[in-house]
Amino acid sequence: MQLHPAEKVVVITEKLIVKGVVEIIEAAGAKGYTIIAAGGKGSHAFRATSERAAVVDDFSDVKIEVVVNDKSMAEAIMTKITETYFTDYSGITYIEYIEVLRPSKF
Amino acid sequence: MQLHPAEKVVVITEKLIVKGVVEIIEAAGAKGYTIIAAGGKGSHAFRATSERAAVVDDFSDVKIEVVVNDKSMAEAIMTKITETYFTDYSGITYIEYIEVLRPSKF
Amino acid sequence: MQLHPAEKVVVITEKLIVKGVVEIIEAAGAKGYTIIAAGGKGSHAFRATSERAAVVDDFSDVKIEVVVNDKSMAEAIMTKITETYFTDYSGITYIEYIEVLRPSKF
Amino acid sequence: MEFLLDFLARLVTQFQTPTLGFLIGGMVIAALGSNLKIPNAVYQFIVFVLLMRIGLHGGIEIREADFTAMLLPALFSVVVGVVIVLLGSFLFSFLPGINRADGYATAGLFGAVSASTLAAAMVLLEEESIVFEAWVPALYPFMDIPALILAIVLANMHQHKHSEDKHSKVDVWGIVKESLRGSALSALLLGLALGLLARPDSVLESFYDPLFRGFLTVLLLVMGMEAYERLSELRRVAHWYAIYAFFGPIVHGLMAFGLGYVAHVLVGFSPGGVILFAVIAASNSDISGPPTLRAGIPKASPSAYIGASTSVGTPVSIAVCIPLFIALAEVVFDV
Amino acid sequence: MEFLLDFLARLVTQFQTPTLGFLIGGMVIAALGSNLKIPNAVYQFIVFVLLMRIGLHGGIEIREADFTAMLLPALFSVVVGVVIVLLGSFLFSFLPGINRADGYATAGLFGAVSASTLAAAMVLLEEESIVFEAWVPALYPFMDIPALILAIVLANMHQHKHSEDKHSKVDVWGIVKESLRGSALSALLLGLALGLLARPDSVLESFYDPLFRGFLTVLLLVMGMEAYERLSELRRVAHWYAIYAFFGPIVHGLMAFGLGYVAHVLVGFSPGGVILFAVIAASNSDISGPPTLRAGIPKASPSAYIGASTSVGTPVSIAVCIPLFIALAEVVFDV
Amino acid sequence: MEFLLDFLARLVTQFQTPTLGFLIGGMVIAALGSNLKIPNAVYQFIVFVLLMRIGLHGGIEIREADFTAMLLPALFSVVVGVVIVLLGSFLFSFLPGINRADGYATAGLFGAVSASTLAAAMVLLEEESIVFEAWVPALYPFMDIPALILAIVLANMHQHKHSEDKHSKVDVWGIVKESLRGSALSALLLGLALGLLARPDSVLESFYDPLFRGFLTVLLLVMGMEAYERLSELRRVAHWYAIYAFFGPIVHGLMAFGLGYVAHVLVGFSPGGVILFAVIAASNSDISGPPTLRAGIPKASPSAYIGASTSVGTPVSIAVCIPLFIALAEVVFDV
Ligand SMILES: Nc1ncnc2c1ncn2[C@@H]1O[C@H](COP(=O)(O)O)[C@@H](O)[C@H]1O
Ligand SMILES: Nc1ncnc2c1ncn2[C@@H]1O[C@H](COP(=O)(O)O)[C@@H](O)[C@H]1O
Ligand SMILES: Nc1ncnc2c1ncn2[C@@H]1O[C@H](COP(=O)(O)O)[C@@H](O)[C@H]1O
Ligand code: NA
Ligand code: NA
Ligand code: NA
Repeated sequence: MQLHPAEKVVVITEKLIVKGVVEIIEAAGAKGYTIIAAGGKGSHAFRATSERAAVVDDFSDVKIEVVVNDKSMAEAIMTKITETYFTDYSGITYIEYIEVLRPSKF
Repeated sequence: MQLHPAEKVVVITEKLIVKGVVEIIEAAGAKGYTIIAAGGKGSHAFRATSERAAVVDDFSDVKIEVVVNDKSMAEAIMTKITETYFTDYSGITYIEYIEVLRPSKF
Repeated sequence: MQLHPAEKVVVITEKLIVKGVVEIIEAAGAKGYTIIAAGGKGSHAFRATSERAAVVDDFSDVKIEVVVNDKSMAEAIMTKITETYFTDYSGITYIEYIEVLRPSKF
Repeated sequence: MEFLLDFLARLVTQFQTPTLGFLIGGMVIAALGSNLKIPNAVYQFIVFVLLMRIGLHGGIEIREADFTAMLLPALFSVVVGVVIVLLGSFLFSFLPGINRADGYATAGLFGAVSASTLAAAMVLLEEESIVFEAWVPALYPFMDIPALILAIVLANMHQHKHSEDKHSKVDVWGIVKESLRGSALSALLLGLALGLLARPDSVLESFYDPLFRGFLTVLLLVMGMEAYERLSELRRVAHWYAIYAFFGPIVHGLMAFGLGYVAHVLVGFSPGGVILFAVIAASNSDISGPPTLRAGIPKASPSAYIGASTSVGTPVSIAVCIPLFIALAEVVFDV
Repeated sequence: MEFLLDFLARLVTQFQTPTLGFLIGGMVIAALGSNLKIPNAVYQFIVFVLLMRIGLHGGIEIREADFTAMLLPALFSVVVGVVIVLLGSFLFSFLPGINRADGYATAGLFGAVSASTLAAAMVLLEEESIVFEAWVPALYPFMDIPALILAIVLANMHQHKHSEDKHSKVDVWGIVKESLRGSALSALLLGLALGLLARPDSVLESFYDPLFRGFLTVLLLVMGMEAYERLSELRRVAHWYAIYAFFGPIVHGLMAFGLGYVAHVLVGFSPGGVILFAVIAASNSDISGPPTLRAGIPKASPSAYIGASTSVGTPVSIAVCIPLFIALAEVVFDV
Repeated sequence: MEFLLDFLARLVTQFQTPTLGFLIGGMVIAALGSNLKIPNAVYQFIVFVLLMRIGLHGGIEIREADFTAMLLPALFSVVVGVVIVLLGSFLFSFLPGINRADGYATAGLFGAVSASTLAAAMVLLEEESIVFEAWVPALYPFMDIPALILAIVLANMHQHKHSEDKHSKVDVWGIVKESLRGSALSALLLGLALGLLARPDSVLESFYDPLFRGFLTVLLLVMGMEAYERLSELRRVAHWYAIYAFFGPIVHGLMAFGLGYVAHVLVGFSPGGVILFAVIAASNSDISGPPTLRAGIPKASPSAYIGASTSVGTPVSIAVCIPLFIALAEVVFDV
């Protein structure tokens, strides 16, 4: 099989806004995404991972990864999420260059 | 210390077949792997992360990462997993180019 | 918006030493980090993910990711962690090259 | 006529029992978009406690049970499991727009057994003070395993006929092992063994018994939420699955009721036992069956069989079949 | 004088009740750096069980309750929720160094209701054998939802005045829906509905009741640990939040106590009901409020409102307000 | 002779108690490859409840206890903890193929205490109606902490002798703090404090007591599964660890039994107390010890000490030592 270049957009943000972030991802035309529970620290407060009892559960982090094979779609997702959410909500986004096996899946 | 180029193979698939995927990874000669609980959506149904009660627990996603320093081994792992499982089971695989500190570990 | 090159340091190691690893990361000047629960296998024993009952809970893995935009800081973090911990504790570290939207955040 | 009235009255009362109330409550709040969630870790523990309690009770009873009394019901369990799968496979092979692998898997799931339905039936029988032999839940594996094996074997035979790869054989013993190793059967059998060999009576009474009913309400809440959430999956597949999932449990349960009646006449199987046996047959596997089928019939799409079972089959077997078979028993056995 | 002595005596006893003991214990071990942790999955289940129990009880009672008796307290609940938010918003708009959005969010959180504080008060009243109408906890949403809506509306109106974007409107119905869908209110309302429609009396007695007090101790332990851990966040924001969080609950509770007294005179609202009503007013939302406010007033910093509420507001409403209002009731009603 | 018969009879009965039944059941189903899993979140909560219950009970009793009666047993606890570590370290320094750091860590783990074994012994004594002073479990830290400190100090002294780095010193106070902060000791001490200062009697009776035995069965199931699963790790290290792990608990327990007898004669330490004291000594730490040792002796391989303790030490201390010491007490004290 043959490897094909593709992009992976990563978004790390508050669990609370996952729904909205996913909507942006789907609206941009991505064919899938993966969500992982996380915790962390950035410019805002420390967010615990979801293992430890948190009175306000929705404030832990999630990491969302989207593989696409169209760099402009990747950038569109990143820009849209940043503009919509990252003034008010905490979060970061970055892109990685990867290679996939079955490009038609993405 | 000196950085050395290496490859990271990522596989995101159903929890149910982790055992088989890991066997392929070990048979290919990789010296280690990391497993992370995940959820997500692709061409098949949405899979919840393993936090929310799921009557059928084995159907959430896992993300498996394997660092190797031999591109042909990386490709062999990806191809073998794709051929063995991805006709019937849901999943994606891709490769990232990374740099490691202690190359003999991989 | 414009993408800017940055580095992501990844450390996978025992939960037990997370505190020390995070201290190294913060001391090096990184502005944030993300922590994810993981399990895996390497040269030491197999470590279960934290989902399954483990009599000794602190011995599962965590994956820590740090985005920085200064390669020397990235290398300093990797070297320091390796020297401080990886003779006695199990763990791996590697670097990935990524692109971020708001470079001032890192 | 009287029977119908009785069944309807029972259905109405049933809708007021907490058992069904929580099931329906779960559906309703899921439909309303509630963010309430029962954590998966808790759900798994709940299932463990329910099955352990059922097992322990069964094991303690079997100690003094007359083994010969169990033989016929056990045999009938195998028969029912096998017949359900054959019937379902046959049906699906005629229906249009059905992937054959999906058909076998769905038939297998409906031949297999649901621990939650079983637990719900036990609570309802206890509430109605209808007694049953405590070993009846131990019939579970006798119906469950043959059904799963048969479905997988049939699916594989069918695939072999239509593929070049004539070499791989179905690993029957492997399927048996996987079934027994599943979390549900493991817990049930461990409980049986401990009930038989250890003396868990006091911990059963002080811990497992009081938690049983309460945990069941939580479990049914989860089942209700899942039933609603999986509807969307069910909608994407042929509507035959929904129809099969609605009528299947009733037909399977009536069939088993008939055989149970035979056992009643021949070896004195209790009326409560007959009802429970019919419910076991009516139930469709939720916890252990799906992974076994996913591994055994990978070509089948889980959306088809899980959607049908979770969204329609389980609600029907709990809300319709249990009161139906109790009403029927009243007519037949005059209890 | 006698009242003061009584309150102080009560405060001392209160510090010896397990309820408060676990709260303080949680703070102490967090301060000492303990690694003890209650898993989040368990915590969520505990909250579910507490609210389900409160709901079931309430629902069962409402069945035979006189609806007219509930009308006035329900109305007063809305009034109290609204007044608390108006008062708080007004105050914060005068205080220096306060971000307006943060002020509205904090006022909203203190107008909203805490299920844990409510549960603690119920246990303490039961321990003191002070009876109250079982539907009182059902006043929760009548205070909670208006407070949250009002805070969000005020914050948005304020922002609109100061921004060019005059288009977006506040989606009041959306906020109501989000509140009702939150895990806390969902569980409470589901419990109410099941208590009203199903017959959950036996499972309530065998499962939800016995777990209620025990789970509450664990919950308070978690609250205590969080109170300590969030102190650092509170320290980073203006100290006005801490002052407000200390006096707010007392003032809000006294205000509600007064209205409750009116209801006592007019419609015979019981003394225990008045106490509980005052505690509901004194409490500040911990589980459902924060996410609703985070979504509704995204400009507000959670550190400000969550820090104030978790680290100061909740401990004060449990440790000071509950004994205070009981002592007050003794004086006022001579119970 | 009579003693041997009694012990054997007791061993056989023991194998039929649920306590041991669940331990063995866990091993068996793990060996059979069962997929049953108890979620980690639930496991952690179970440990919390067990230790909280032990602590609360102890605290309540200490209120009216005669402190002088505790002095000698507390002193003996320190002595036993220290002697076990010295003995083990000495032994391992002679055995071939043993990494010195591993030897110190293993000795430390066997000097330290297991909460699960302690809980199992308490349940068995209660079942046999053998009374003991409720403060006996509070001896835990008096044995646990000195053992861990000593092992870490010895390991570090040894390493210093053989390395150039003569600067770093062992932070004894740091180790004490880490031990006390561990989740097991935190819960136990918090329980003690609350038992002493708050009045948790009613919640203890309605919640912690009924859950105690039930949760213990689940805990032992987990211990059994882990015991089997860690066998593979044990197999990879020198077999001396297995031999030490088998005989160590028996020898340590008998030693403590002797000292307990002295306390019996001198200050009237009860027979039940002596048994429990011996079991504490026989037990080896499972929850808190390993992380403390991992941090304190990083050069030691966890596979060695955890394998030995989990796969052999704990099963032996539960299945062999508890019945052995009860039988012994019958002979010695004629209970
Ligand atoms: N430099 C960084 N490296 C890795 N993760 C980060 C970094 N900065 C922020 N994060 C993650 O993004 C979340 C939100 O960041 P912030 O908006 O800066 O509070 C944090 O909780 C971290 O999980
Ligand atoms: N484009 C994508 N980006 C990120 N993750 C994906 C993507 N497509 C699929 N996945 C992940 O892979 C799993 C299986 O995908 P599929 O086989 O397409 O159903 C999904 O549940 C996702 O977790
Ligand atoms: N080659 C590898 N690829 C991915 N993860 C690895 C690899 N080697 C080790 N790891 C992870 O790092 C942890 C510690 O590794 P080790 O120090 O080799 O025991 C393991 O438990 C794995 O989670
Ligand atoms: Na069936
Ligand atoms: Na309030
Ligand atoms: Na010991």
